Amino acid sequence: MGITFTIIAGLTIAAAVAAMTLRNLIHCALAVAVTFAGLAAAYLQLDAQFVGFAQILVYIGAVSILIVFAVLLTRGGEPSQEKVFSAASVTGIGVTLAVLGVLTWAITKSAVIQRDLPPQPEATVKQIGDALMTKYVLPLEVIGLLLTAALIGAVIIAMRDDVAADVRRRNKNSPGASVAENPPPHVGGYNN
Amino acid sequence: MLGEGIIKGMAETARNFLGSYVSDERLTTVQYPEERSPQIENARQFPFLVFDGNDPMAGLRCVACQICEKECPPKCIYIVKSKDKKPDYKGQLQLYPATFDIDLSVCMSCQICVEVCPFESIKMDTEYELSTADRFGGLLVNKHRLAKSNDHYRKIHPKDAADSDAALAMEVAKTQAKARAAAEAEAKAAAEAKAKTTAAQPAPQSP
Amino acid sequence: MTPLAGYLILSAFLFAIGLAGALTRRNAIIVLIGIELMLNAANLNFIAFWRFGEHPEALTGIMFVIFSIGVAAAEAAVGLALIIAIYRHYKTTNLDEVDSMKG
Amino acid sequence: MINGLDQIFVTLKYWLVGQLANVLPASLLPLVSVLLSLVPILVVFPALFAITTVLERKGLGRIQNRYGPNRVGPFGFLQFAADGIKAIIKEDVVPRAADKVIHFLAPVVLVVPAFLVYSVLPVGRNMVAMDIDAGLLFFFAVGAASELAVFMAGWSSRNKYSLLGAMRAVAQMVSYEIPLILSTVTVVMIVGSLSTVDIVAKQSGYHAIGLPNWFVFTPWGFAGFILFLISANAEANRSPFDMPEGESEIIAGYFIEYSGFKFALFFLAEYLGLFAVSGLAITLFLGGWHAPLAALEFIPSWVWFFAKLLGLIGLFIWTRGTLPRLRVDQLMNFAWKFMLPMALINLLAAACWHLIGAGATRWIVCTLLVVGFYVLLGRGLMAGKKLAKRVYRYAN
Repeated sequence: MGITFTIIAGLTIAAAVAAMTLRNLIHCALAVAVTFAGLAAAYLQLDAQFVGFAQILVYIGAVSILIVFAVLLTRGGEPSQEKVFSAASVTGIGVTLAVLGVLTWAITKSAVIQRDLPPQPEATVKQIGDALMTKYVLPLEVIGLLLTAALIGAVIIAMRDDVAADVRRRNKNSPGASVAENPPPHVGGYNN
Repeated sequence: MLGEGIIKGMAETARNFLGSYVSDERLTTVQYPEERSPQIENARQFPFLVFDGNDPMAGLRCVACQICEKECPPKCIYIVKSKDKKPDYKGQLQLYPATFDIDLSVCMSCQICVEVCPFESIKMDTEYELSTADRFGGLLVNKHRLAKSNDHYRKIHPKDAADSDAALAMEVAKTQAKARAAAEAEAKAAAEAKAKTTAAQPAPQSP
Repeated sequence: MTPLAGYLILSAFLFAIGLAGALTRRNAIIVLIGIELMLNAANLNFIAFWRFGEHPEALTGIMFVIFSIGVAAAEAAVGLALIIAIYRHYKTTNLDEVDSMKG
Repeated sequence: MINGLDQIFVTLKYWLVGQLANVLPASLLPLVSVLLSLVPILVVFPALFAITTVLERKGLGRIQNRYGPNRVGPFGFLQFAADGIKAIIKEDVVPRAADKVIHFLAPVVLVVPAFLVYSVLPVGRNMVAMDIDAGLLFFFAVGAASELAVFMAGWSSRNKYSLLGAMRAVAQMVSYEIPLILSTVTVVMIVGSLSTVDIVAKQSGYHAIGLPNWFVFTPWGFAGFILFLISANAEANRSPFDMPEGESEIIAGYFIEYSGFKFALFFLAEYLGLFAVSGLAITLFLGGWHAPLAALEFIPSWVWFFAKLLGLIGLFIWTRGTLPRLRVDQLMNFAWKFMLPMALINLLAAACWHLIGAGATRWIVCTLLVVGFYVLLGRGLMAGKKLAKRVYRYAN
């Protein structure tokens, strides 16, 4: 086990622990971004370039930003004085330790870990693209559908109630007209 | 069509860009320390104190009435009255400011001190190169630095200075006329008193 | 210890940390972060087994992780939208206080 | 001789590595090789930043009929040195309420990705620091990290303006990343590779009429180039998309509470980002380091790259001098109602181009698709708007 892996693993676990224990939610979000970066580095170490970069692009570029926005929208940015851990924390810790114990036991007892590192496999972007378009084309389409549904669903769930009612009323009155096309009139008669 | 305005704007700026190299008349700025653009007629920066004659301290018009100190909105003027008196331009004995400080870092150039001064003694200067390395002391100006001659005022604001001179001259003339009238009245009274003593009869009240 | 065990142990620890956070923290956003961590731990397992497996040319591990990242992104978007909706309704993101279904 | 000049830096590097091989142990040689590839990046692009600041100020000055900086050095070209010295010797102020660690980390996290992205840009023949299979993905993945840095800077300052600026910047960068990547995907579709070197190699050669084989000279390539430039302008937070900084409303946005050298780092990162996206635009659409005419190929390839880079920088400066700042709602409307549909249609056009095969048909089909949709979209967006001079109802 190389020194690079040790550093990456240490950083990742430390950041994960920080993300789960810090009081300030923004600090948690930034720490979890470090965890994601550490995981991307681990993927790169495992010669999975495409997945590593996709991990950075999606998790650091999008999910972390989303979390940060959610924290700010729910006013979690200010440090609160109330308790960090919930009432059931003792049970939670117990369950966690049990899971960790079982996992560690399974890993150390397994015969798979005796395997040595095979030669570097070929996983070029071209191969991945070909596989996505042939063998895995159905899952790809399903993922596309899922993402579209999630996009629309997230917009509708997060839409304010009054805006939603507004849209409904407008649609009843004039079909096809939406909020964005009819902004409220400005005082200054200023057209953009 | 969408984007048409952008093309037009880009052409306009390109014309400016190239034109500024071709004709110097397009360039609107001046190269400051070497060239200066002339100041406008009513330019004003910070106040100064006007004095008459050659001696700044003796000719100071200010009589330490403290009206400007009270009226100053940011309270940047500080005046201490003198213990003794000195004659002013009319020859009357008046107080004078023992201390007259203006903090230019506080002053906002509103000109209210000039408006309220009944003695035409504080005016606005056009001097603007006042930057100094001393952050606190350098901009606290005392009466020695504030005092500037009436000639200076005539130079920077000729029209206002003429008005102010006329007003002062009128004041002087009024004072002199009054003095003359008083002197005449006194002379008349003296003459009447003499006549009374000689004629021994009551004289009418002098106006 | 072989490298594979190192990656598996790292993954197990991440999973446990995520689980602990999801079970013990009171804030809904942190719970969501914990779930994301668990998903990521599983992804690391996929990549590690793909790299050390017998048929890396099959790309199954990589494909699984790519789809998993897609699902996780959708999950985060919907989850955070739900949290915002809950916040708007209850004025809190504290899960202990969002208990109107409690019998 | 021609080839020697073209490859002079590559030869120099191998010669240096060869010389060092006699001195250093063999295990250090890969490290030395990497360092020799990175040091030029760390020197050349900050130097370009220094030159660009002066050029930008002079250019903007001329656009506004002024001289611009003309005091320090000949024609003011040493102004950057004066600015740099000033930035270094200034006091470094950290707000008392600030989150000290994050406040310190933000400029570092911003500058490191800004430098990292250059490692996949081919600046000349055989001159790329890192030819990786997923080069474009690397570029965008690393670039995405800067959003988090911007947020860190804005949030840790504990200033409402900086937080507002950071939120605006992040929202803007996320929105414009979509058309940016979609306009890149067209090129990826045609080339069939994410490697920047392959993309440049595909654009070698010349048309029959003498035009180079660049992607910008195709209907989808031209539309993609324009879309890419607009999105790049927004990604780099430059005028007219500079609401995150908006001096008149939120003073300086997310770096309001930074001073001295940290402020200079923000400035550097902003310009490095601009050069990087310009370099990517050159790589994707303007033929990378290829000469525009066959007769001009004797000029070294890296000269061509930097000439094109300077040209694009000039274009950005010109736009900055021309267009006023947008409003936030205008910016978002533009991103989602114009850029995104246009990029999607462009993707369709590129697919048609790929499927129809060489000939006049694909030119006609692609041009009609792109231009027709552009006109329709423009009409649709302008339909409800009565464009007129601004009136002040109450003031009059």
